[in-house]
Amino acid sequence: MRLSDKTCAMAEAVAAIPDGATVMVGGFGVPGTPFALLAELARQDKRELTLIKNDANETGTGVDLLIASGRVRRLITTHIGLNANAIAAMNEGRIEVEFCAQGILAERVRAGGAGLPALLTDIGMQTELSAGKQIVQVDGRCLMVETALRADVALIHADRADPFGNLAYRATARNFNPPMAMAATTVIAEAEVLLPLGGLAPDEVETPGVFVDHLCPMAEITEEYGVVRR
Amino acid sequence: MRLSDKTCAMAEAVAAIPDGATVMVGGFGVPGTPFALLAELARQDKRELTLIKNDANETGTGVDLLIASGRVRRLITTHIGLNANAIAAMNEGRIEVEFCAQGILAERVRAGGAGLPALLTDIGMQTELSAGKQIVQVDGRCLMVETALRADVALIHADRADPFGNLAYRATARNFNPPMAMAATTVIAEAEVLLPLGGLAPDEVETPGVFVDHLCPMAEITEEYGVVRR
Amino acid sequence: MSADKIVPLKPADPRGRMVARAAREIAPGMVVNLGIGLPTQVVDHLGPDFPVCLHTENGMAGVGPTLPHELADRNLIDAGGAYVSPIPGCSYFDSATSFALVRSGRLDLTMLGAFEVAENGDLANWKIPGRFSPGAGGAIELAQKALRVVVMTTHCDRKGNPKLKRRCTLPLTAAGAVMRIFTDLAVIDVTPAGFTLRECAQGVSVAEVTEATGAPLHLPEGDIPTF
Amino acid sequence: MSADKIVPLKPADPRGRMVARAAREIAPGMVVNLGIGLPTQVVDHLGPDFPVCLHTENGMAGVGPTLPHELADRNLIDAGGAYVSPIPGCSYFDSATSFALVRSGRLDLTMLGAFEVAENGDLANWKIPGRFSPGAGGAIELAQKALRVVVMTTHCDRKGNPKLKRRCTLPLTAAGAVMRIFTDLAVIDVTPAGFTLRECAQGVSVAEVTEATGAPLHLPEGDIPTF
Repeated sequence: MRLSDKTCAMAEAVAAIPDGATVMVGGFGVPGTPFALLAELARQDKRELTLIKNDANETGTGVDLLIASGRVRRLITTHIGLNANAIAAMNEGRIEVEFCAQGILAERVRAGGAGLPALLTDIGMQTELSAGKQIVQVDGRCLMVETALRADVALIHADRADPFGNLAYRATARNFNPPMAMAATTVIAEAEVLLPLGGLAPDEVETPGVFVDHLCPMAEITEEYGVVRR
Repeated sequence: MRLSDKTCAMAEAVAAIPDGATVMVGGFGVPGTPFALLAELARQDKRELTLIKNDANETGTGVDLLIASGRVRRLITTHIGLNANAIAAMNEGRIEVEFCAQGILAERVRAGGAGLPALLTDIGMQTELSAGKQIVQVDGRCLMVETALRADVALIHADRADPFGNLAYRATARNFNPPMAMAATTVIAEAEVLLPLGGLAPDEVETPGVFVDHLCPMAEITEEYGVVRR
Repeated sequence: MSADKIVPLKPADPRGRMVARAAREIAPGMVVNLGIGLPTQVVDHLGPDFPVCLHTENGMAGVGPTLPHELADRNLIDAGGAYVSPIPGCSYFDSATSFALVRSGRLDLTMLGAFEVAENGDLANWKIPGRFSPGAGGAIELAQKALRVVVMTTHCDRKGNPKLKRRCTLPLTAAGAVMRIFTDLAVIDVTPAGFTLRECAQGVSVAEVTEATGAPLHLPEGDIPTF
Repeated sequence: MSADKIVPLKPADPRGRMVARAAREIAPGMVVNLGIGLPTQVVDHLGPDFPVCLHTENGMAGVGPTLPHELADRNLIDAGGAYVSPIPGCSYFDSATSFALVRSGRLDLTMLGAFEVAENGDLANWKIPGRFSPGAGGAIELAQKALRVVVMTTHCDRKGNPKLKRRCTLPLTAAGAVMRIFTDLAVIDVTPAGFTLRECAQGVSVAEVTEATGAPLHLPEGDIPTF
């Protein structure tokens, strides 16, 4: 028995994403954002996308490449304060934005990846985020139903990977990557370093390759991945 | 700023557990079972316990030390087939046993550790495990409510740890340890190796020390932790 | 069994043939969970170059052959308690992640044992009231959520009673879950019409299979191949 | 600010004093989340030997002082986007685990900014309809689930209007969450009776605090200490 090789060129992996797809994107600010995969998505001119991402990056980078060029129909997110562009697009009705509490976005994605249809929570109960949410009573307590999120595609940024798609992450570049890497029909991961099979110790794997469909080694770490000098 | 030291002798950590406590215990078979903490729990003669554990170990070891001596009132578990003692105690009504589907036990514990009151699932829907479970309709689909599990105390076995309580695990000795290490009011972890603060790389930590209350270095790896020759 | 044991690909005994035939159910690249007992023996029919990822629900993907005690790692077992070996690229994870994989559709195939299988695909394999009730472990999720669920079992129990029935009488593991059954006598599919015979074991006649099956057995047109 | 910058413990300016006073809210051994903006500056008042674990919701426990760009690790930021340093024993984790910690009662204290705080503890700090609506990020869970929630804010907004009110007029972050408020003028507790004055800033009179507060301010018996 041996484990299969899922390495794949970025252009090829991204080519299979149809217009209209729902796409989860890892990252919280710069760390963990798969800038290379996002650039390829923009280059291939995919349209009518629904994005699920913690934030909207900063103007001119990351998912803003897709938002600014009108390729995004809908965004499920927690905070877009660093992207004036995205806020304007939302205010002018050019994109539809659904806000989630940050930990509940993580849990909805995790539930999707764990094959659980929904979870119950009291988070946001007395805020406007509860508007329209189904309420159920459990043991006399009112709880909100938060449905699981799954996507057609997840775009993941990993630090190290092997050809089977086992992934490991660096520092705060984890954020939404591990839960999203479980929650899509097709999971595409870019990795800074590709190790041979067995090069990642089995105790060190954070996302088992079983969840990953395409592993795209990165040709270079471009400037967008670097320290932002504000 | 520095992180506090939570190292503690086993006898002292276990002494604070009251009779009647609900105790989560890591492990799936031998790997990951905190045999040393369990022996201390038996030695201190704690009684009327509710245990939450994947299995009941084998006759004469692990939680069977507590079951055979009549210290366990109730057991929430998935499979006790390797412990004839526990099966007899159940059949004779000496302990109350609640069976869960294995992954649902893991998710109920994880929900407890994640501060989520309950989750919705279709697992076990047409089996006798669904008896008495609350059903809710979400988007036209009938789902079962599985409530979160939390315990007064969790007993965890880790491979490596530091004084702040950061934990890392080995191979299939993970199993229920990581979710249980988040889901109790007091989390007590035994560790085979105690490293100095900073000795566990921050990328290598699997259970952040924030979740852990007492870290008990193990004096020796006794025979029960070894390979079982059946 | 040791990692380097050589197993004949066409075993002479009926059980060995059943296991060898079931092994051919595994397509290259699949993620597969082999249930405790007979299904685990399928490992011996998967060559060193065959691309497959074996999953064990206690928290490992990329399970290799079992090891004798003297070579065992005390922290590395499968869900049946056997000491297993790692293959390059394997990974370990906790029980929550292990079943996340099962429930979210990443497990292509599971092979399970059975007490009873009904013609509608119902499976009973975890409880015999009053006699055997150790708990279901991970069987419910495996049976309910693997993309393909096949059963491997002797055709009849020790008393000669058929395990393939119109309806299960024992508590269910999962309803309508089973798609194919490998026995010492035959390969049988669960179809909308009920049990449908696909293959007979060497030296076993269609009549014998029909006789040993506790529900109507549909015969497709044409010859029934032998395994 | 760099890791080795020396900050006076009794700053002369009112904001500096507010930050220094708020820092004393942190008891040894606490797990603390400092909100973006002013609360983050509390770090400068925690000595190298003070036992505390700072949490940042993007996935780190054991956050150290911020670093200048030339020393920064591109993969290591706090939730506000500042480049931070690791302290020995720190750990990194994903967003699901990060908020698991918050919701399950492992976060002892959070210090948040505010647009408005009501006398019943309601907090509004994420949205000004029609003007500012970037989303709440992690604020809702921090405010709803930290074991102790304190606010650090200027007493009045830029136009001189009180931020402490009878009722919030902006969309809530969490209801009844705030327990204590640190401002440039005073330390005020939210009690069953409403706002209760605990301390005044140096050179600020009780009358000035009462005047600047948009709801009744209860005065405990005895002297009001100064910070």
